[in-house]
Amino acid sequence: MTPTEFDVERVRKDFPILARTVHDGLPLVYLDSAATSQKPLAVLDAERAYYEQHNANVHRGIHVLAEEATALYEATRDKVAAFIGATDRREVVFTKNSTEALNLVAYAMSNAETTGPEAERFRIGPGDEIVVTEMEHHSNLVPWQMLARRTGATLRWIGLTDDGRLDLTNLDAVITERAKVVSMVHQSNILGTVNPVERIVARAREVGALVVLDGSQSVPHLPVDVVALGVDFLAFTGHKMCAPTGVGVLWGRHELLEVMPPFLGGGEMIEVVTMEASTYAPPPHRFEAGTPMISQVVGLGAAIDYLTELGMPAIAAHEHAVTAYALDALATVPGLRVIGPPTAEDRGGAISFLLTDDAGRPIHPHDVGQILDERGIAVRVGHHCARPVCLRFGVPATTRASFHLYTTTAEVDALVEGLHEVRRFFSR
Amino acid sequence: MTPTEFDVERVRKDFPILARTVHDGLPLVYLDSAATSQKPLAVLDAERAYYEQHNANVHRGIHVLAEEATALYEATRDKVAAFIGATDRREVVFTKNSTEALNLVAYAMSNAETTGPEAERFRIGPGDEIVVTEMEHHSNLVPWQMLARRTGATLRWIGLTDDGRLDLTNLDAVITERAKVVSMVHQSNILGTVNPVERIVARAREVGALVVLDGSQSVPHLPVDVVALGVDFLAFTGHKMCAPTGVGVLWGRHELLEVMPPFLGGGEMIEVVTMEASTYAPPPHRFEAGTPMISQVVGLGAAIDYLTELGMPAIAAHEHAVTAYALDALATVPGLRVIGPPTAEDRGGAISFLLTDDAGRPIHPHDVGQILDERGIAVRVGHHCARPVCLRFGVPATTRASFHLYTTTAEVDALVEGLHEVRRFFSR
Amino acid sequence: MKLDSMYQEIILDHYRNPQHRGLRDPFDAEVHHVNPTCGDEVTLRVKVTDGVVEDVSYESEGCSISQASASVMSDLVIGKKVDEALDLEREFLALMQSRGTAEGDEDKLEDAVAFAGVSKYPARVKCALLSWMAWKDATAKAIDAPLDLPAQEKP
Amino acid sequence: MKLDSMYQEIILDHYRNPQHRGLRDPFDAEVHHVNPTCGDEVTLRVKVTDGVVEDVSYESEGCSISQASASVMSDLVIGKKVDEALDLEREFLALMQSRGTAEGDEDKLEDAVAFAGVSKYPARVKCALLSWMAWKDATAKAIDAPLDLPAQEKP
Ligand SMILES: Cc1ncc(COP(=O)(O)O)c(C=O)c1O
Ligand SMILES: Cc1ncc(COP(=O)(O)O)c(C=O)c1O
Repeated sequence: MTPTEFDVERVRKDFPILARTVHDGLPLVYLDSAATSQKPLAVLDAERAYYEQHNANVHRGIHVLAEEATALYEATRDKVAAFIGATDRREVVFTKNSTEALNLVAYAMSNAETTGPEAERFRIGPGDEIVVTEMEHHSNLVPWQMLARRTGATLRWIGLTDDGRLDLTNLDAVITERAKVVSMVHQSNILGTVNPVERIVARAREVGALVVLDGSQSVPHLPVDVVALGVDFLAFTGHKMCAPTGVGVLWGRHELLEVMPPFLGGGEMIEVVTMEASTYAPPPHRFEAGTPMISQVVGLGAAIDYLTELGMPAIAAHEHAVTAYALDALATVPGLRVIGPPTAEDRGGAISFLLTDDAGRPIHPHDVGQILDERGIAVRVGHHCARPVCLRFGVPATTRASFHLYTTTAEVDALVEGLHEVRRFFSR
Repeated sequence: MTPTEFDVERVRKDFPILARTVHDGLPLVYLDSAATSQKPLAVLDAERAYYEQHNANVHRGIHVLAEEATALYEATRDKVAAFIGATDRREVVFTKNSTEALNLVAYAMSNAETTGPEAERFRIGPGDEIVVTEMEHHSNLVPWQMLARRTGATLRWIGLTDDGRLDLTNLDAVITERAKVVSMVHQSNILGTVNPVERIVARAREVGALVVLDGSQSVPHLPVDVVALGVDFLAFTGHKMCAPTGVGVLWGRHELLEVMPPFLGGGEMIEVVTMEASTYAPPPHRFEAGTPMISQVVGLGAAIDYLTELGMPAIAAHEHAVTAYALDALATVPGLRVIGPPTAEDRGGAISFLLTDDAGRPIHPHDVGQILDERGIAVRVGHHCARPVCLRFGVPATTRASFHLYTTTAEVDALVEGLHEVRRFFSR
Repeated sequence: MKLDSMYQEIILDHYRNPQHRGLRDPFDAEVHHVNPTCGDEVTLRVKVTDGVVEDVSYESEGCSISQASASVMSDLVIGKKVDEALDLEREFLALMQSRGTAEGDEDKLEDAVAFAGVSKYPARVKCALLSWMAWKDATAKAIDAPLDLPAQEKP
Repeated sequence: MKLDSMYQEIILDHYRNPQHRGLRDPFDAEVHHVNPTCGDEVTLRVKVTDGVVEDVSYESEGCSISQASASVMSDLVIGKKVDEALDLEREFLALMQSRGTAEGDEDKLEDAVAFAGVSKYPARVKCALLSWMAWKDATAKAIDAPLDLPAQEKP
């Protein structure tokens, strides 16, 4: 399907918030989808129908509502599996967001020390290494720093090139035989870079390390197939893919989940409980302690239906076209410097940049964002939860415009016009 | 306010699901509120308005939507604080449910080992003791079993009397100088018992142990005041108090949260991040990693407004009256035995019971629940995530009817009639 | 009453007069299975001799459906060749997953066809399957060969 | 443009020509403060002699508002008695929390009244306050007395 077959104006009608105005009548230009996406009516309706018709706690009831709620909740597990090419529904674990999914794996690894021999693959200690990249979101960096601290393992990382790609020149020296786990972002939320997962997976396989992929920014935008990618775990988050806030997913290979130690303890994740000791349920329930995010999971199912109907390849093509258009358009703004890949190849629709005024003095991203907001244009400013990237590029912060299936080239034009105004304002 | 001033029929109109029928036209008799409560329109509307008007990621944006979303999200923090009598909004931490809140404290305690000296109060190891009770929900038992396993500490517990109350006769022998933390349920979800928190707190204070209160079943039903209770932490869960699924609260004293090690690592909970190490934000943000459950927190705010408007004392009085009525009514069913306090004093509206047929043969709770469901009556059967209670009373499972602000005595009558039918069916 | 389709007379009979209940010697393998969502438990022993299920005995705790199913199952598989018994297990599993659309082959499943009505109640299907899964697991251990438990746990 | 109320000429002047920038010796206390939500940072030094704020100097990274505020703040407090300076801090905090309803007392706050417009932008209030909080913290350390930072962090 070519981008032209994708009718963005029809898509926009599905998103009620896009019709709202801000600052006394200005149309909203929402270019902050990498922070969170907007939600189509189908998702809002699914959640509402759940509460008005079927709400009950899941799994533990035999009455009508409990059975209906359980069926709805579990149906999303099938939808998620199909959406990411997983072959086994038991591989899909629901979490509250990506952050919890990534912490889940990190804590399971330190819990392996006090688990039986079956958890051997997850054990980690002094002398072992954890590998991440310099472009990780804090949610895929801090959990591993904390794991290193808990276990005495060492954190290492793959650096970046000047145009915001992974520097793979010394990959074999970074991922060594001591690596127990490699965790990396699929698509960077600050640079937009789409990483060559297969290269890293190949090296990780050579040394027997587990591979965790942070798909928070890829699953919402690209067709993602866990089998083709060859990773062991994939984390992603509902709110960036048109689903409600408060729901995320950890996908993991069943043979790994089967022997992975639990993380949160509580109801639902157990098999037999006595005061003295407990045994744990098989996956996925072992990793879903407590009452889950039921309506949010139902909403995630509706979001997946929605995205699937439009077609992820079509969505990706549309976003690719908007991204290419935006990179060209931004290049016409004097004093603008993109931080990240300068072209649309292997990059997604999150574009970070810096801006100077006529005199070449930097305009701080906060000030850029403020002026744009005054025009109804929503962008994000700051370090985007990826401060090491800012350090790497020697900048305190960036302005980031990010796109999704409902973004139009007219919105990109509005951004460019807004940036000219920003420069005028601060060149006074 | 007396129960008669509480207009339950008017309240029921606020809950769309209560108007639905099941099994081809039978009115729904929902007696499973201890599993999860139903939601009033005000909560559904608040969530929907959030998504249709204000949806954006919180805290990190300067555009209109981000500011509106942040204001809505943070407004609930004030509402929660006021609702539970907390004096400092920074003491309110949002989690996905009670289970996460309880695990948060347990993991913070094991993380204290690899944190600075300020976390001394949370450190725990071999020789130290963790005290719970025999009536804990698995979500307040398994996290402590896991903590004991991680740290080498010992788990101890307060036993139960035959009528389902805490056996405090040897309290001083159970909570000793070795106790670092005491975690207990306020109102039992299986027995209905409301526990004498002050007795336990007094003893815990003597030995310098932290006190965690599981308010999952009390905060939705009783006026709860953290200052009056004198505990250190309180966990509760939105979905049982008319709020959406996927949101819970950990309240903790500020001077403790200030020195408590973090749990989940990621975006939002940090101060300064480099690849080598990170510092953490002050509470509450230190404990809210990743994109929070934004719309669910907004929904929780609406639920608190709703409950506050009706008045928690009035709600408690209504439920107390229904509970007393139900205990009397159930006593008229031959072969029915209540597991838990036989009178409504210091007990809430969750009533567990066993049933036998005419010949005195036990009717398994699953079979009881199935027949009731056929009549449109939703009760819960099983061990109610409190298997040690079943073991204590030598029963495999119970049938549990549980009430909330919208429960009527007519529904209790329907239950009793249903139980007669169950006995007829199985006495064939 | 619609529930009569689930609570067949034959099921209540087996529930009240369970066959082969009480753990017996000798046995080759013993397993303990739990339905964590409802707490039903079964401890089950199997003796296999020359490819034949020579004995099955059990102790269990649970509702009428799970109790009756254990009784019917043991009655059915004792004396059968392991292969035949596994065939029955597959047949019974299919019946349970039919959501009320299948009737079951009475010539093969005998009393177990009475459980056809249970398949309309998703929450109770696990009750009916508990002892079958335990038997299969124990048999796998007894003959020391892996037998797949249902790969895709369905809600 | 509505934003002119925030981006007063005087703020842009201080932003472009910051006063007291660059860390100076001697000093009694140095602190490093961060606004974690936006990444603004300031390292700030204070010298207090005989109850008087003798010197304030800083290095900082941030937007026009936070930069200008650091400049205005140092200008204002240097040479004041600690008590007077703390009064100013309270006054400025109240102005910033006024959500656009207060104008500020120009006789006391001098250039700092220019920040009145910022109080209408909740996300930017923290920018304006960052250096003030750092100064207060450093001063508390310098005089070795606890000074309450705002107890109730407001969104
Ligand atoms: C007493 C008690 N504690 C803890 C929980 C756990 O709550 P949640 O499942 O929402 O985490 C529940 C309810 O399930 C409960 O009743
Ligand atoms: C690349 C990446 N990883 C992880 C996250 C964390 O996702 P969440 O905040 O939903 O947990 C985000 C978004 O915030 C992200 O962009």
